[in-house]
Amino acid sequence: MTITPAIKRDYLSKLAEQGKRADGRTFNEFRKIEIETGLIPKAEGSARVKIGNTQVVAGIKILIGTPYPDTPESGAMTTAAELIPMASPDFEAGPPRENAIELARVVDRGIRESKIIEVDKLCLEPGEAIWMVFIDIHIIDFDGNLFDTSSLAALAALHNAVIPIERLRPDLEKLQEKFPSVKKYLEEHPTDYPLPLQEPPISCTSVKYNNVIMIDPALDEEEIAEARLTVATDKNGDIRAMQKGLNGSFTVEEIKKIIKASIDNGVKIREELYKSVGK
Amino acid sequence: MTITPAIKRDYLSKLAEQGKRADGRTFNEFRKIEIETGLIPKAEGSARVKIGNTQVVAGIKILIGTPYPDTPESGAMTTAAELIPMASPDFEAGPPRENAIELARVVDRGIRESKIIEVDKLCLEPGEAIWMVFIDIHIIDFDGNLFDTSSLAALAALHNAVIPIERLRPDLEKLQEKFPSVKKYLEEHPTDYPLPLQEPPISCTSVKYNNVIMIDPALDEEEIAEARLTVATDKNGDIRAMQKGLNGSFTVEEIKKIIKASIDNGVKIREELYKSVGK
Amino acid sequence: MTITPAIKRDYLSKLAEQGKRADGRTFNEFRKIEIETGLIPKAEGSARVKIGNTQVVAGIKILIGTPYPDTPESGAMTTAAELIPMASPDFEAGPPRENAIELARVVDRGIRESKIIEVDKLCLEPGEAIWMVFIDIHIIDFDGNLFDTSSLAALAALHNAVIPIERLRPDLEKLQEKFPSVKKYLEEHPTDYPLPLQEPPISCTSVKYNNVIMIDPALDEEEIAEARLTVATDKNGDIRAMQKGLNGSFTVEEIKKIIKASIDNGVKIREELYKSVGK
Amino acid sequence: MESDIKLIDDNGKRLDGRAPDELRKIKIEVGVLHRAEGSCYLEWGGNKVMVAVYGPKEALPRHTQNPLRAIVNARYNMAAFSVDDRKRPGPDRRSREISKVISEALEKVILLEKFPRASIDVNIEVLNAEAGTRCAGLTAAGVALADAGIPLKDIPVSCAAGKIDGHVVLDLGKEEDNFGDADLPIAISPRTNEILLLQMDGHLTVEEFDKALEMAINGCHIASDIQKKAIMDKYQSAPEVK
Amino acid sequence: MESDIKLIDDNGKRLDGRAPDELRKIKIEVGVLHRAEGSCYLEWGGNKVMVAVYGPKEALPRHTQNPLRAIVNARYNMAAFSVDDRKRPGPDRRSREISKVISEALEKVILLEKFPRASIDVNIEVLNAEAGTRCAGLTAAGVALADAGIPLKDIPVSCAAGKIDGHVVLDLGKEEDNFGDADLPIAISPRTNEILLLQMDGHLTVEEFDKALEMAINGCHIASDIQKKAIMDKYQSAPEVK
Amino acid sequence: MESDIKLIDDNGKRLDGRAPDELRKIKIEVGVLHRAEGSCYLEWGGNKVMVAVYGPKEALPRHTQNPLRAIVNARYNMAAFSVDDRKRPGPDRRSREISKVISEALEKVILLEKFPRASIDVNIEVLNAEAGTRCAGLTAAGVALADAGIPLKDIPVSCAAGKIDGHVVLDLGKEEDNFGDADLPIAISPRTNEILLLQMDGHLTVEEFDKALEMAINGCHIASDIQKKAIMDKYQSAPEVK
Repeated sequence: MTITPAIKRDYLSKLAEQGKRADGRTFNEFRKIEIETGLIPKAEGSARVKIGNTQVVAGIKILIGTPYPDTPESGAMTTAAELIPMASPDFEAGPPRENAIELARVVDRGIRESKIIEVDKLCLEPGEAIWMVFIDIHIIDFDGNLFDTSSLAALAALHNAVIPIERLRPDLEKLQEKFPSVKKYLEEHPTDYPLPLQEPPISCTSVKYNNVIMIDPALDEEEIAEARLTVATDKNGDIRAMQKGLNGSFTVEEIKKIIKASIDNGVKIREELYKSVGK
Repeated sequence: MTITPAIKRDYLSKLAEQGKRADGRTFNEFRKIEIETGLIPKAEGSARVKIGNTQVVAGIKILIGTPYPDTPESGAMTTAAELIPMASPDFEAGPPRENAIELARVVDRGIRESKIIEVDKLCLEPGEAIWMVFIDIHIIDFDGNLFDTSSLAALAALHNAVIPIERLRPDLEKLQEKFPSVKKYLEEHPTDYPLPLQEPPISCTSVKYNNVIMIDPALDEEEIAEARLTVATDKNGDIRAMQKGLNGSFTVEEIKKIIKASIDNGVKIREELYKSVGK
Repeated sequence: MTITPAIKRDYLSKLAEQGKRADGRTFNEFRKIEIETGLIPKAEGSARVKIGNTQVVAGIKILIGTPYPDTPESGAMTTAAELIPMASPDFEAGPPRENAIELARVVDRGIRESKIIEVDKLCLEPGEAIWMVFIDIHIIDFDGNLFDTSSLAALAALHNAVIPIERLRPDLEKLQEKFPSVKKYLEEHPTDYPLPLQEPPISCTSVKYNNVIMIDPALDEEEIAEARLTVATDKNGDIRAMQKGLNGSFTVEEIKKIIKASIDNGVKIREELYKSVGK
Repeated sequence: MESDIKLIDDNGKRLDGRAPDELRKIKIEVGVLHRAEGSCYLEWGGNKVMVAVYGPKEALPRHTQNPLRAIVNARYNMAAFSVDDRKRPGPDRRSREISKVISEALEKVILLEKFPRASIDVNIEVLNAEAGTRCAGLTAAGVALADAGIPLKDIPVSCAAGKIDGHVVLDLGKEEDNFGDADLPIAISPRTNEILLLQMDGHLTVEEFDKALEMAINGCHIASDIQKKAIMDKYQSAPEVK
Repeated sequence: MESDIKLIDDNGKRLDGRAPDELRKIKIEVGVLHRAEGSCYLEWGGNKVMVAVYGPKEALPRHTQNPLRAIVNARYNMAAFSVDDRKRPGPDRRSREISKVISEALEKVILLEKFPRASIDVNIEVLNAEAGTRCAGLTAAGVALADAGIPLKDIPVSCAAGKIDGHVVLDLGKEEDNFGDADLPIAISPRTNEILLLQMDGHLTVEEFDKALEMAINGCHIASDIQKKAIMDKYQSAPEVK
Repeated sequence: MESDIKLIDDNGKRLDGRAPDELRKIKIEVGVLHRAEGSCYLEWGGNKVMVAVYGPKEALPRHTQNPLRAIVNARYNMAAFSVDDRKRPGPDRRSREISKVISEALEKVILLEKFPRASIDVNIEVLNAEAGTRCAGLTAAGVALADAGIPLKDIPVSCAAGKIDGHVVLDLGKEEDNFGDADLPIAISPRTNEILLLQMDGHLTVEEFDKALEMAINGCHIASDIQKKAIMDKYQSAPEVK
């Protein structure tokens, strides 16, 4: 358990009282965002996202699988996130800890509950064969705000992803011998095509310390934060997911303020996302 | 490794020399037994059993499964017991330790080897579909004698259990399309009916310290015990299972004495069991 | 982490300077090898091999299984090695550590890559049923050179192994109802017959310390070794597998010298292997 | 999952007859376990949860100790038989996330600084599950902490609001949870209305969110009254302190 | 599992020709391993077991230490190839239960108080299994402990009785175990006849149990004589002490 | 797996147009991560690997410490998306073996005695895999160690040779690896040509082995020059030391 040095806390708190942050940003300002897509040829989709110095690589693998019994006509998706020791001296190898589990679940829910992936278009043969989408998030450099960096990387990789008709043609051709619907599917989809997606919500995370609230915390800020709130908002400014963290509290007014800032920044980040994927 | 306070050992040993126990019982006397059934609506059968302050909740889930290859016409059963940290400051979360494993295996054998569940009546379609009975034992308050409390809770929950025709009707109707025998089964069993059971043996545990033997040890007595013997006996007074524990020993005479006490108490406990399940 | 006593290192180094080893062997000489086969009736093949005081029991189980999707007409093989606490006070119970994993993988590759087991002759019905060969290596006494002892034990057990037609006749007869090719197979193979094998390479391990190189290290020698090289060579003197270990280095000349010694000893060990299996 | 089920009728009544801002029935028993230092059995609609509190005691393993304050180890666990399909015993990713957010929420109201290097263990067992188990568990944990005599700034309490068929309603039931549009579980410190836990899944406009948050806070206060009554009943009926 | 197999014929002979109170053949070799401090290879009918003893040594991890006495860590393990269907390597619930009851049985006869904070490790490997492996393993462990020079009050020994086709018999074989009515493995301290281990599965009347227990104790004494002879043979044939 | 694929044409050209003794293209970037003490991004043909170095720092858990020197913990890991079929996250037997042989190779060139009880952690992440990832990873690790300022006797470097269609060639590509006859990855200390890592699978005559080993050493030297240039480029372009 790390004890945050009192001196760092004092310094950042004093700055905050003056309305400032250590890296010169305003409270409502994100760090610089860089998005690169398609860097992993073996993946069906991939993206490298930097928010400040935090850096995440997300890769999408799309495989043929069998549907869950309770959703026989629906594709499936899974999200995994690893806090690998590469990214920080504080991350240990081994099975995922609470922090990694919360991260993966929040990113997963952000994509699953807002139905970004059109899973109803990922059925090959009801009850028998579907497309399974695996989102793997690799954190390689950690300087705070993993929630937003990881979820943006996942979105960018999804937008970069194609259904791998070419790579899996032998398997699909074997399937079409058994299932006429796959034969029809292959005629309609003769080659790779983009993974069908809906408009994505954008996730923005804020933290609070000494009664000041600031968005996109850098690691130093995160370490002294008392409470954290992640808000995902969509194109219409509606709320699509929220997750509060840490052992501090928020007032109702603070939450409303954070929602406002999340909607504002969400608009800009959505533009960067679309630009990066050529939309 | 806990070192039992010498003072407690001395006190209980002195009492024992005078033929007494700390809670006023005789050596051959169980603590008060309470049995409540049907408390868990989600479970197919359930029971809460208290022996003194020791409290166990057992739940039965009954699902459709596929038979083991070597018993294609037989249902299946599984017993799991968890020593969860709720019940005692000495129980740790995590994979089951030796004590929990021994407990689950002894309860399981007590039910399996004495053939209480009529598994030959739990086949839906030979080699294809059977009823699987899951017995889960949740220890929520620990004051000694888990073996008897857990096995009595399992028995009470089994006697409370029904085959869940209603809940699984959609699955059964899908099955009957494939297997005519399931169609016939559904005609014969139009609704939930009691899990078919044989007469159960009753498990009674005794411990020995300072050459005194006493039944149904409370936690204090268990902690200073040198040897433990569990004996399950049936309605006819026959022996159906035994398990010796701890690093002390018994003489042949002591074992015979324990068997006698187990048969005597078994009669009374069986009455309480039947009363609680309305038999 | 064990610190090798300086005194032992000094003693063995001084001996080595004089061209000697503690047990009187020359640098190019193996310890005495003993091979006993067929000692485990339950196994399809078995062998106990001693090299000096190091002792290994290998057992082969051969079962019916389903082929991997990418090799539908090929049998399968798996090698597992356990460094069980029986063999040494330094081996711990629990999941395999790096040393056990390297050992199992090197033995497995030695058999798999040199195609000793003729897996193409182990298909019962393409895509449906094959013979699966399990090689389990039990190290029971550890005095150095596990690589060579284990791989020799695996080879001897394989040469002792039969396809268990008799034991699995009921399963095979059930299979032949579904697959005509199994019927034909059973006519051609009415009873147990030897597992089909190719000529095996023989593995020889050398170590280096104080710039001296010696083959078949005893435990004392292994503990002070700086670098290790295992070379598997076949009947023609060709190289079939190599694995360097430990954090020292070899020169090109040293490697060539070790290859030469491995070929020479391989010839003798192959003779012992054949003699033990009655070839 | 979508469905044709109508979750709210023309009179504004829900499937189980409740009004939009009506809680399910809550029943609380305090001090029900012998071994635990504090305990609570709580029924909330069809949910049945048991909570046992142990501590403060030395946090183990040692590397989890905080030299300045106690830590809270909440352990949310669903019994294998608490759901329709048997749940595999042991923690899964869902239960570990819930354990984490409940631990964080409880830490805010406990006077942690009084017990450096200690842990306070809060064992939450869900015996029967019927939508809203994390709210039920956290509410029961608040009572069990009080029963254990752990010094608290306030007794934390939890409740959810949500959206069904386009209406904002309080405390979603099973079908409402499965077929509704949004779920917003929160926990508060009732004395200050500070928000200790907040999660949201689904789709809410900002206005709907504001309404749902207000409704959930109201629900928390109703549950808080039931908590306090249960604690008082125990200590009034018991002339001597345990 | 039930079967039409007749396990005992009209002359009271069993499938392998034994009389009801006759043991399978037992063969014991002492001190067969180089590295272990004590070792024993034992064949009992078709069972083949190897036992290695290490210790007393400091018990690790430290929290397992008992400041007043040594602990015994028996580890019963079946080789993957020791049974018809390959067994997955590593401990399972059955082997962990057997390890526990064997550890407890051995602790009774060792002078544990001589070695506070120590552990004595007893590694039991079943190489070929044919009914009765826990008795074979415990009997071999007794010999290996003596070979290791561990101070013992007595050399423990184990044997089973059981019931087949309604008859009480000694030392069940494979088919007798599979198709019999009851199995009663025990271990004793032969000097005092104290019972160190006892398990029973199946169905016995009280009278049958009494008879089976007596028969199993007799079997233990026969095995005990073979143990002692094997130990004596080793030390007589070896002029110098190891 | 065997195939009719012709891996080398009549002009001695390989599938991707390379000559027998020609390396794939190597690209190295130094110091690409913010948090790590040293880092390297390396592309080798289609392989893309990232390496981060942390340390020397106290080795944990404590029982891994060596009182006389530092230990190297290389951790080779393939990203789930780095291969055609998704790889399950986490270490498997293959990655643990590779981590071991890379750790051993790196230990030889580091001045370990300067840092008793310490560990030097070398995290190797394979982002895109295309035959030869262990050579790519070890070569990148050498650069990252230098970037971290770890005192080195030499910058280790790695390369493979192999046999395809009966010809000894350098640096096998994907199809050459799948359908070739032998693969011989090595690592060397380029200053002395000492061999730090060597593995071989397949079938080589002694003469072929000698030729392949020589070719692989030559390949190492080519890669070594690219390593050194990348390191120099970084420190020349950066006027101030990190």
